[in-house]
Amino acid sequence: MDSALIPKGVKRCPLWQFLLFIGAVGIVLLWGVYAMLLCWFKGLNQTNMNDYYGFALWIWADLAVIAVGGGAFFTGLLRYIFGKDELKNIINYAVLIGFICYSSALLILAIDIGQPLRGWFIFWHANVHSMLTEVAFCLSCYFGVLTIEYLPLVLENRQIDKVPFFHHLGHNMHEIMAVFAATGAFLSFFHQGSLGGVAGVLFGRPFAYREGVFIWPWTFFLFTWSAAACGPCFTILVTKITEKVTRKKLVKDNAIELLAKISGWMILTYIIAKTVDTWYWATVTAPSKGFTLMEFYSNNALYGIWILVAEILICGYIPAFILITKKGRKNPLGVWIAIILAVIGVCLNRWVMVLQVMAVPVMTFDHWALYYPSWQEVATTILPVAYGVILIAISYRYLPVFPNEAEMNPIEPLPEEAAAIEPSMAPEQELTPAEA
Amino acid sequence: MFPFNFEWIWDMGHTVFMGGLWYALTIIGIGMTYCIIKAAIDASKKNGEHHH
Amino acid sequence: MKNNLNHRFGMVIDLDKCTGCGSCMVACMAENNVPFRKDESDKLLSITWMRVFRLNNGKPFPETDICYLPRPCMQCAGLHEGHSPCVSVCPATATDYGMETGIVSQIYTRCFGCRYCMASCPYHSRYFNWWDPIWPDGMEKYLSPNVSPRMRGVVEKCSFCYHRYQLAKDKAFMDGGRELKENEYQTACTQACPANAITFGDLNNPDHAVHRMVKPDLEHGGRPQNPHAFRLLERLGTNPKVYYLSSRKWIRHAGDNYLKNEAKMKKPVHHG
Amino acid sequence: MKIGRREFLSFVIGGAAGTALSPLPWKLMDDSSIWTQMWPWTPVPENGEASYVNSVCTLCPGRCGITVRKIDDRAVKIEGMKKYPVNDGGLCLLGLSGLQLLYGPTRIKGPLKRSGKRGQGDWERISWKEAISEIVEKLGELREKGRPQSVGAISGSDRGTVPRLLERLLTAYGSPNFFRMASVRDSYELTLDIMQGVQALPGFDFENADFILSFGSDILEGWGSPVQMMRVNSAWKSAGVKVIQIEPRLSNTAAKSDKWIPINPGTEAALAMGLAHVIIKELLYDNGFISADTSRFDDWKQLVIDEYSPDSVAAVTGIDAGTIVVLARRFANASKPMAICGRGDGTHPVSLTECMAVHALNALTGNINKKGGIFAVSDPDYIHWPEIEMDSTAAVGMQHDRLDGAGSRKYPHSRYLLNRLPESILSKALYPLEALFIADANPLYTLTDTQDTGKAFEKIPLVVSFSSFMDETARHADLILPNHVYLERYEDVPMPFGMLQQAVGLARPVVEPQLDTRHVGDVIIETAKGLGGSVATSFPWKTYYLCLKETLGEKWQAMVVNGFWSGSKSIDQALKTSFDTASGKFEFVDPNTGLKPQFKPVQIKGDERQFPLLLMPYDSIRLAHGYIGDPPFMVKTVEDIVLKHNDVFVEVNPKTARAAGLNDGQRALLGTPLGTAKVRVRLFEGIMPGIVALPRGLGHTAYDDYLAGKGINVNTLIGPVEDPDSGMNAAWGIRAKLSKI
Repeated sequence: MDSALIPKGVKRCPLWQFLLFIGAVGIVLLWGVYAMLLCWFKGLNQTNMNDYYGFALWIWADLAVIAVGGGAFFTGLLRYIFGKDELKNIINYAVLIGFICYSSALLILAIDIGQPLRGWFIFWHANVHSMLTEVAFCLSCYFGVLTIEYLPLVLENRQIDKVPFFHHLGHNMHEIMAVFAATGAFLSFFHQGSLGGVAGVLFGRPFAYREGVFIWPWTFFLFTWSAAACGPCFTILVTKITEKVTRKKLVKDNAIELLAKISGWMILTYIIAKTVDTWYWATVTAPSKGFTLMEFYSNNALYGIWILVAEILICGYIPAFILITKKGRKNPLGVWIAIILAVIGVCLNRWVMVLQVMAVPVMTFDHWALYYPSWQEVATTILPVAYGVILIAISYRYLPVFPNEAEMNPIEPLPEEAAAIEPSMAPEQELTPAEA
Repeated sequence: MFPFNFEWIWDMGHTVFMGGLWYALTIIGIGMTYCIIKAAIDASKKNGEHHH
Repeated sequence: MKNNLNHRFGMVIDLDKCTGCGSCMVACMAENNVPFRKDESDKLLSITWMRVFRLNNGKPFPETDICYLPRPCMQCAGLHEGHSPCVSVCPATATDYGMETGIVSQIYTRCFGCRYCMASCPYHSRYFNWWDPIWPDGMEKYLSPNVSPRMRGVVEKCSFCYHRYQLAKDKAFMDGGRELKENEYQTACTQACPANAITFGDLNNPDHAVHRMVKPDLEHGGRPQNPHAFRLLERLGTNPKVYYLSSRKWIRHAGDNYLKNEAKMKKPVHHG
Repeated sequence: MKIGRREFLSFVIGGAAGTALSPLPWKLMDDSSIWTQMWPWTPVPENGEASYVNSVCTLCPGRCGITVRKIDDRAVKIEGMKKYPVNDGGLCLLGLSGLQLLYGPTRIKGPLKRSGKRGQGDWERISWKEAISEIVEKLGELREKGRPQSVGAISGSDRGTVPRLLERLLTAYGSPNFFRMASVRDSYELTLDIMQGVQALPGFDFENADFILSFGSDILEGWGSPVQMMRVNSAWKSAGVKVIQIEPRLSNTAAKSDKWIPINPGTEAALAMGLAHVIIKELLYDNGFISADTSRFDDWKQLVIDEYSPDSVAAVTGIDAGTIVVLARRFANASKPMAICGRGDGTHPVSLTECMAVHALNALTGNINKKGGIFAVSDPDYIHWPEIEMDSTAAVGMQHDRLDGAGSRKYPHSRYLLNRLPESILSKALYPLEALFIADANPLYTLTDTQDTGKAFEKIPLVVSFSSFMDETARHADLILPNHVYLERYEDVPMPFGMLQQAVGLARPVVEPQLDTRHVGDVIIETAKGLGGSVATSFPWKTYYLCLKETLGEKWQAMVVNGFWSGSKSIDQALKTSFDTASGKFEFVDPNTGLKPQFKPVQIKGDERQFPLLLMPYDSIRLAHGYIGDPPFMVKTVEDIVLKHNDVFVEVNPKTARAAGLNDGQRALLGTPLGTAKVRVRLFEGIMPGIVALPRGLGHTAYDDYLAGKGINVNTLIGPVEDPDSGMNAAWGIRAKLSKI
C-alpha cells in the first residue's frame, strides 16, 4: 500500500506489521506525552525533584542523550573534514541518531524548566557567563545543523524527490555539507564542553568543581572528548541493534571497524585524561576545600567508590583496550561488550556529574540527599526513546538511510513493482545513493 | 542576545560569545540561502528544459 | 579583593544568643509573602528563605550539645565582586548582584525555572515554587504589596528584605537626599529576633555594629578578624556576607569542612 | 485552476512557512510569557496607604506589645512594639503569625447553635439576639430553680477587665465556679501565700541576677513571658551570667545554658533539698537574712540535715554527690543567685513542696525582695468597680463549695483547681454543673486526660464557647458566641507572669471586625442586663468599651498614646509590704499545717513492670499548645525530626531504643495506662535513658487542615496526679512502654 514511498531495491515488512510495531511503541510514547502534559499543566510538583535535587533524572537524561548523540558531530567531522570516506555508509544513520538525541534533549529541557513559556528568555536575556546559556545557544544551533544534515535524506524519499525543487535542494545541500558539518563540529565542541562546564564551574560544590584554563574547567574538555569518544559507540550500537532487528547487514564492516578503532583511541586518551583529572581533583582540588575523596563516596546508601571504579576502569579502560586492538575489533562479542560498556560509561559519568553532585552534602551539618524519580519523570524520560524508535522505524522504511543496503541485501524485484517505477525518474533514483 | 537588550554590555564576554554565535548563525544562514536559491534556479532551468 | 561597593550589607548572627525559636523564619515568611502548604514536613520542599538548622556535636549522652544556626541567603560576593555561585550561572540574568548594596537579587518574572542557581548554592538558600502559591480563602488579605507573590515554576530566596532598603532610601531621598541611618534599613528577621541575636548593617561602614562585631578584612574577601566569628564554608571562596559568632569551638568548627589532620575535632552531624 | 494534491501540499507548506516568518509566532511567544508573569491565580496584593497601629498580643500569656503595619484597611504584618516593657521590639513566632489567625479559615463567622450531635460539627447560624436570649433563658431558668451555683466559667486568665467581668457575672448570678487555666503561676502564688503571706505573683529581677539555677524551667521554650525571657537570656550571655539547667532532656534552654545537669524526672525537689543541705551544713547561707527575716528555720533545717545528705540525694536524683556539693557552693557563693521552678514552659504547676523547696533556696541566700532577687508583685490595682449587688439567690448560691474544691478545708490556699473539675463532675460528689462558659481557653485539648475531660463535658447540659476559632472545645459546645480576635478588640492587658514592672497594656482594634463576632465583654454585659434584677444592676455599663474607659479613668489617655500605662515600680512597693505572714517574716514552715519544703515524690500513674519507661511531654516554642494552636507559618517551622507528614516522633535515648529493638525513624506503638498511639522513633543522645519524650501542641482534632490531624496530643496519654498539699495537678509524666508495630 505504501510501496510507492519505500526506497527502490530494498525490502520492507508488510504495512500492517509496521503499523502494529509503531502502534505498540506509540502507546509508550503516549504515556510519555501524558506525563509531559501533566508536568506542563500541573507544574513540576508532578516530579519527585526537590530543593536539594533541582537537577535530577531529566538533566541526566539530557546530558546522556547529548553525549551519545555526539556520534553525529564526530562522525560528520571525520567524514567531511578529515575525509574518512568509509564513513559515508554510516553517516546518514549517525545524523539521524544525532537528530533524535538532540531533539529529545530540547524536549526534555522544555519539560524540565519551571516556566516553559518563558524558556526563550535564555536567549533573549542571555547571561553570557553562564555555561547553561552557552549550552542553550549551541544546542539549538547545532540542532538546526542536524536538521540541515538530516533534511537531504528526507528529500531523498522517492515521492519527495520527484519535486524538482526538493531534488535540487537536497543535491545542493549535499554539495556544501562540509560547511555545515564544520559549523556543527564547532558548535558541538562548545555545547558538549559547556555541559561539562555546567558542573565544573560550581565552586560551591566541591564534588563537581574543577580547575581549568581561562573560563573553562577541565570538565569542559572532558565532556567534549568523552562525547566524541563514546558517541560513535552509540551510533555503532544502534546500528548493530537495527541490524539485529531487521535481520540484515546494513553497514559494511570496514565503516564500523574504522569508527570503532577511532573511538577506541579516543576513549583511551579520554579515560587517561579523566584519570589524571580525578587524581588531581582528589588530591588537590577537593582537599583544598576540606574534603577527602572518600567523603564523597561514603555515609550514604548508593554512592560508594564502586561508581568511580565502574566509570573509569570497567567502562573506560576495558572498552578502550578492546577497541584499539585489532583482535578485539574483529571479535563480534568483544565489540558488543566494548560499545555497551563505553555507552554505559559515558552515561554513568553524566549521572555522577548531575545526580551525585546534588546528593553530596557540603555544609558539615547537612546530609546526603537521595531521591527517587516519580513515574512522570520516568515516563517523560522514556518518551524520547519511544520517539526515537518510531522516527528510526519511519526513516528506515521510507528513506535510503543505509546507502549500501540494496547492494548488500539484493532482492528480486516483483514484476508489478518493477512496472510501477516511473521510467523518467528511475535514473535519478539510482544516482542518489552514490551521492550520499 | 542583541545589543539593545538592556543587560548587554560591550565587554569581552559579550563580544566573544555573541560574536561566535552570530558567526555560526551567519554561516548556516548563508549556506541555506545559497542552497535554496540555487535549488530554485536549478529547478526552474530543468523545468524549462522539460518543457522545451 | 577591591572593596568597591557603596554599601556591603551584611548580617552577624550570634549563635550564643540564638535560641532556635524560629521567629526569624516566621518574620521572614510574613514579611515576604512566602506561601505555605498543608504539609510542610518535607523540608526539601518547604520554602524557608530563612531556615534554622540544628547542629549536633555528635557526642553521646550526657555530653551531647546542640546549637541552632539560622541560614538566610549569604549574599555571596564570590572571588571577585559579583561572582556569586548563583549569579554567575543564571542563564537568563534573572538573579543579579547589586553593585550598590552587595545584595543578590532575584527577578521572579524573568526566572524561567531552570534551577541551575539552586544546584550552585552550597547553602541551599534557594527555593523553587513547585506549586502555585495558594492562600486559604480570605488570607490573601494580609499579603504585603511590597513583595510580589511568586508564581509557580520560579526560584526564590532571601533578599535581605530589599524592599525595605528601597522604602528607606525613598524616604531618605524625600528628606533631602540624606544618607541612610543604620536603623533605617533592617531586615524583618533582625527586627523580630526576640533574642537580639541578629545584627544587620553595612559591613563597609566602620560605625555600623556589624563591622565592629566581626571586623571584616575587606582586603581579603571579608574574612572576619574576630576570632569568635566565622562564615559558613569560608574555604569555598563564596565570600558570604553573613557572619556567625560563637564562643563554642565545635560550632565554629562546624562552619566549614576540614581534613582530619587539620583539626582533631569530630565533625558534627545533622539530626544526630 | 484545478487543485491537486501537489498544489494543496504546496499551499499548506507555503502557508506554514509564511506564518512562521510573519511576526505572529513572535507576538504569541511574547504574549504567552507575559501571561505567565501575571497568572490570574497568583494574587497581586493591592497597594495603598501604609500606617501602623500599636496594640498588645494576647495569643499567649506572654503579652507582648505589637505594632501592626496596615495597607489601607488591611493588616499586613505584625511586628514587636519598640519600648514596650515586655518585649521591646522583639516578637515570637506565634505573635508574628497572628494575621493568619485574623484572616484564617478556622475563624467562626458568627453565632452558632449546635444542630446535630455534640462534636459532630453541624451548626445552625443564629443571630446575636437569639444567641444571647438562649443564654439568658437558660440562666434565668437555673436561677429560678435556685441552682445558680450549677453554672461555671473557665477563663484563660483571671486578670484584666474581661475575665473580671466574667467572674463578676458569676458572682452576681450566684456561682462560685469561676475557673482559671492552671500554670506554674498557681504553684508560685501558693508558695508566696504560705511562705511570705502575700497574694501576689512572683517578679524575677533577672536583669540583675548573676547566677540562675533552673529546676527544669525552660526559659527559652516559653517559661514566663517568652520574648522577655529570651531578651534576658541574651543579656546574661553578654554579661557572663551563669545559667545552670537541671532537667532530664537537653532542651534548647539546656543547650544554651552554661551547664546542663540531667536529673531523674520528678526529683527536682530532692536536688533543691540536697543543695540546701550543703549550704546549711557548710554555713554558706545568708545568716543575716535567716536570723532577722525568717521564721521556723530550725524546724526545717533539721529535716534538711537528717534526710537530704548529698549521697542520699544522689541516689534519688541520679546526680553524683560531688556535683551536688559543687553546685550548692557555686549557688551560695554567687552574689545574686536565683533558683526558679516550673517544668518546661510552665503551663503546668509543680507540686507545692517542690516549689517551696526551690523558693527556700532563694531564702537561704537571702535573695528575696532584693535587687537581683525574687519579689512578690501584686497586680496593679486599677479595677475599682462598685460592689456587686447580691440578691438572696446569689448569696445562697455563693455559699456553695466550689466544684473543684479550691478553698475547701482540704485545699484552703488554692484558688482554682480546674484539673479536679472533670472528676468532680463525673463522681457527682457535690452538685451537677449545668452550664459552662468558656473564654480564651481550650480545655478539651489542654487538660491532661482529654478522654475524662470529654466525658465530664458530656455531662454538662449547656456548654457555651466564646472562642473565635473552631477549636476542640468550641467543636463540642452547644452554643458558640464568637469573640472578636485580639486584633479587632479593646482589652486591658496586665504585665505577664514573672515581670517586675507593674504596668497595663492596651490591646486595641487594628482592623474592623472581619466577621459577625462580638466582644465577649459586651456579651457578658448584655447577658447580665437580660437577666435583670441585681445581676443587671451589677453591670452599670452600657458597653464594654465604656466600662473599660471608665475603669481605666485617667490612665486611658496614657495608654492610648503610649500603648501602656506603667504604675509605681514594684520594687519599692514590694519592699514596703515585704513579708505579710503572721510572724511578719519569711516562713520556712507553714505554721497552720506544718507544711515545709521537702521532696514528696509525685505518684505518677502506671505499673513499672507493665510500663518500664517514662513518658514526659516536652515544650517547644515552635508548638503553641495553649488556647491557640499553631498557625500555618508556625507549623512550617516544626522540624522534620519532630513531625514528618502526620507522624510525630518520640525522642528516645539510643540505648533505650536499642533495648526495645527500635531504630531511628522506625514506627512504634507508645502505650500508657491511658491509651496507645502510633509514633515514630527518633534517637536522641540528649535524653536520659529510660525516658520517652513527646512534644506538646500536636494532635489537634479541630482547627484547620494546616494543623489538625498532625501527630498526637500528649494530653490524651497523660492523666492528672493530684498534689496532696495543693490539689493541683503535679503530674510531670506517666509510665509508658514503647513497642514495635
